[in-house]
Amino acid sequence: MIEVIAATLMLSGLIFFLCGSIGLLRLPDLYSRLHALTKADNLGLGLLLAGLALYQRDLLFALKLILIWLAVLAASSASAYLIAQYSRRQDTDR
Amino acid sequence: MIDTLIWLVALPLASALATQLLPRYATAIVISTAIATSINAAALLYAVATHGVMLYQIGGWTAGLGIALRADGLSALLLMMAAIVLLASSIYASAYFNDNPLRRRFWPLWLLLWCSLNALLLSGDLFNLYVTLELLGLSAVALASLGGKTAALQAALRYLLVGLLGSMLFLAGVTLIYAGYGTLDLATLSRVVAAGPIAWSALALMTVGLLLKTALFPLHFWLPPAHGSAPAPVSAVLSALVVKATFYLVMRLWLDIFSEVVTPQAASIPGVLGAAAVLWGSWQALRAERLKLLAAYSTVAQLGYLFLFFPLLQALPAGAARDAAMGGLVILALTHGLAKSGLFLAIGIIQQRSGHDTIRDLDGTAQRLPATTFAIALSGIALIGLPPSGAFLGKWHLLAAAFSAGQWLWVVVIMIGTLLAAAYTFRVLGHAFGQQPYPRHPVTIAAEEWPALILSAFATIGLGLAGAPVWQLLKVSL
Amino acid sequence: MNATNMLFLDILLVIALLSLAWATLTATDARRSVILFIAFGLVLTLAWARLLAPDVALAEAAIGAGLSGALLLAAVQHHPRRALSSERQNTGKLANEKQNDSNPADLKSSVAIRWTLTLFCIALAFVLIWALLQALSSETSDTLAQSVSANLANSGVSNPVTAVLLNFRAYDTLLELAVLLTAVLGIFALSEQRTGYLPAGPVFNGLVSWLVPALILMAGYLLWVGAHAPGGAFQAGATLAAAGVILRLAGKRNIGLPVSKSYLNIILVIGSGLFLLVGLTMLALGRPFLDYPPAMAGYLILLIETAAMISIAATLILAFLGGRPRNREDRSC
Amino acid sequence: MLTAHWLYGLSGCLIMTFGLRAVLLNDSLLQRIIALNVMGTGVFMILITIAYRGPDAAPDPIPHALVLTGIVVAVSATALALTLIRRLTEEQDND
Repeated sequence: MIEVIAATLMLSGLIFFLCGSIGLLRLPDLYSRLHALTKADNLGLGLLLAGLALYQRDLLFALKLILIWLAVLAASSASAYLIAQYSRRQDTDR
Repeated sequence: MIDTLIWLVALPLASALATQLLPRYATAIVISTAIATSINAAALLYAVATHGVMLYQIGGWTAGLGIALRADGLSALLLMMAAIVLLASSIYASAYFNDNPLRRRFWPLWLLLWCSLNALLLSGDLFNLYVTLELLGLSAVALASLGGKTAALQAALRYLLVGLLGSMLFLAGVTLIYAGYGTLDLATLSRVVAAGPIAWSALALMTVGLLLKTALFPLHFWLPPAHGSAPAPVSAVLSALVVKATFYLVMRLWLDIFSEVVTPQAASIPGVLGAAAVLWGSWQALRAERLKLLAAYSTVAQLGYLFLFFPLLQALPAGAARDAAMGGLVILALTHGLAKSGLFLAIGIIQQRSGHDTIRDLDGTAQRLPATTFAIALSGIALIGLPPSGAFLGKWHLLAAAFSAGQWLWVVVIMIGTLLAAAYTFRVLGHAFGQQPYPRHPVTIAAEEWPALILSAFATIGLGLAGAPVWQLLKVSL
Repeated sequence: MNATNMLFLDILLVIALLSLAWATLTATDARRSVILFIAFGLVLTLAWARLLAPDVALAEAAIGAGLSGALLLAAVQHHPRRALSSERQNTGKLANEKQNDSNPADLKSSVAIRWTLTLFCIALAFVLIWALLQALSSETSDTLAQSVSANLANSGVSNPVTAVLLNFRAYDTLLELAVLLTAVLGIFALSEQRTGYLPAGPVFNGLVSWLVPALILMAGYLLWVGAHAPGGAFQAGATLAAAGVILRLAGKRNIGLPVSKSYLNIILVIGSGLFLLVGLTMLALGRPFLDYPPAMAGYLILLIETAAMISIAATLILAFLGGRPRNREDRSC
Repeated sequence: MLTAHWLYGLSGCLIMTFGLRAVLLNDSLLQRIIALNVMGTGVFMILITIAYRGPDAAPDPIPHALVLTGIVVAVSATALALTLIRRLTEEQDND
């Protein structure tokens, strides 16, 4: 039963990743690409890690995964903000 | 006494760190290190002559698991030459960089270069050789670019890229060796290596990498600008020692460790390239407009002579004739090292004194700088190979080996190369002795002129008249 | 994971690596090349981990992809136009500097040379593969790896890679620290540091204020754990350097390096200096160079690694700064 | 011989020769330096591959140590080369 839930979580995580990647490739400008990528991937990673944690059923392992997720969240949101800010400054300079 | 080996590496390294920390005392540190390391090298030479091959296992681990330092006659002789050249050049450099702010940048890199040269000549481990090659390459590039303008930086950058490519190819060869034989220790390798795809391709990769760094024709394109635009003491060491160090490795691989693997066809490749280098390098030296470029192209040619020995040594059976030829090769390499460093130091004096090194405008140099001109003449004698220079002995044995191996083609190349060398030397001297009455003291800048003079004199007279021990020492081999 | 899944992963990794390498090398734009190179490094990290080389994977992530990437990105950032210019154009400026030699840059334009070199590379690839397959299929003796594990107990550490790096082949590592020192001294001789970056905004500052302490903590952990698990001075030094790079990007002054020239020199020299000192002390005690007494080996290795970490971090940060620190305080560009 | 040996050994050789080709033929100095790094990575890959002894056996630590050394040497050389390029472009701008 738990394995089915874990598999569902991971699979849905992968779908979010897929959406994010399609967005990166298809969307017209930088801001919408960033939007697609960071939002979808952060959620996707969270689901994937939740699935993995369930699958392993190990508390320490799950804690490590949560730590990884938090680190990625912080890094990706900050870097997305920086990229967007840099791009906006370039645009206004022009 | 056996600690000599490790001190030859550790002392220059320790002094490099000390000069970085205490720049005020740098000159004193360097000169005392230079003297101590020269004494060390002499002690090693003596020890090798009396006790045979020297071995030092670092960390107390047996070679293979750990890294061993080894010295035989060949490496001890080259270490001694390096010590003489570097001692003289250090004294020269202390005057050359007298009040120059570059001095505090120069000394640590200079000692790191010395450390890497000694480490390379002593190393008995293939991967350790790769590390020493990189240390040598980076310190040489940093020194060559010192205080340089666009042309020098460009030359240094190309030198760096070529050097990195060379060491990467070398490392690829080392990787294949480890994959095939499971060892990095040179002595173990020479016992287990066998002809086959692994040995051939590893040797080919390592050799191409090393030849790129040794600047054998047609891989020499980077050498003239790099050696021609570096500060004078750096040029001296680059031409005399740095290319020799990689040449030493080629020799070690082809004539020692892989000697069972090398076929006559393979050995003729370096021979042919060497012949082309002799002709092309000498011709370009004759056409050069600047003294430093002339000296750099002459290095390309002189390295060519060394490679002419390869097919001959391969063809000669082990015995007296081969030993004689081997001695000729080593004495030619030693003579070139001493003579070329003397020549570059002398050119540096001319460049500093007259602000240029254009050969056409050298008139009156003999009157203004008689000792320097004498040094150029002496090193010229050694480069041509006139008696009593060591190069005369070297070429004599080269010719003898060519006759006894029945390979006549090389004789022609040696003759033409010698004539061209005579032509470019006399071209310089002709201009230097041009009439301009301007009598002065024979020696004007003692700290710069004596080293140049002594190195050239050593090459011409010292090695020529007292070269016999070289053969004796070469009998001590790994 | 079963064998089929592993094979699938292997094939995926190899295809990704080969195509990233190819794309890195054939990109027409230098900036694109750099970014692809960083991606290549990250995928490579996975491959190292897959091949049971976690020490190398850590080093690759921190140094190979991380710091090399930062160095390269800084290089394209500061000279976007010139970094792209070819050597041919550069040598064109030297028309007055007459060179007798044929310039290889001129030759490169010729199609024949291009094809000859390409064919040469293809031939080389075949020879390499041939020799490597020969080597891998021959039953090589495993004596070295066996003697490493046999002597591991006497080495002072239980991570075999650290044992090789800091005990069995410590001499290599000493010379490697000398290589790092040479590079930084060469950089000092060439140029002064670049002008700084703009001070960071609140979001970036917020990230920096917890990322930098975390990185310092992680460096300390990596240093300590290297004795018995993947990690060590190089990974730790690179992590510290990454903290420095982040501080630099956030526009912070001095980024934790001392202002005084002599303190800076001490930091640069301490890695190789202490290593050498330990080696020579053994000599003074009548042992071979770098032969630690087994009882002390663990402590000595930790001491050497700590000093090495400091020098490595300082060297890498200074390499990122691009030269010797200015005496004046940074003015932002 | 394992499948992993085949796959990774082969790609190590290929990556090295890709890199070599780019070092020889690329015009941009910066890209040449990247190519040298890629070439080095190919060699490192061969080393790591020969260290691998299968999923359950401990790998040979010596090539791992060699690659660690190689990575550090490569980053040192890259840093020096990049500074040289920067200084060169500055000099040319001054000319």
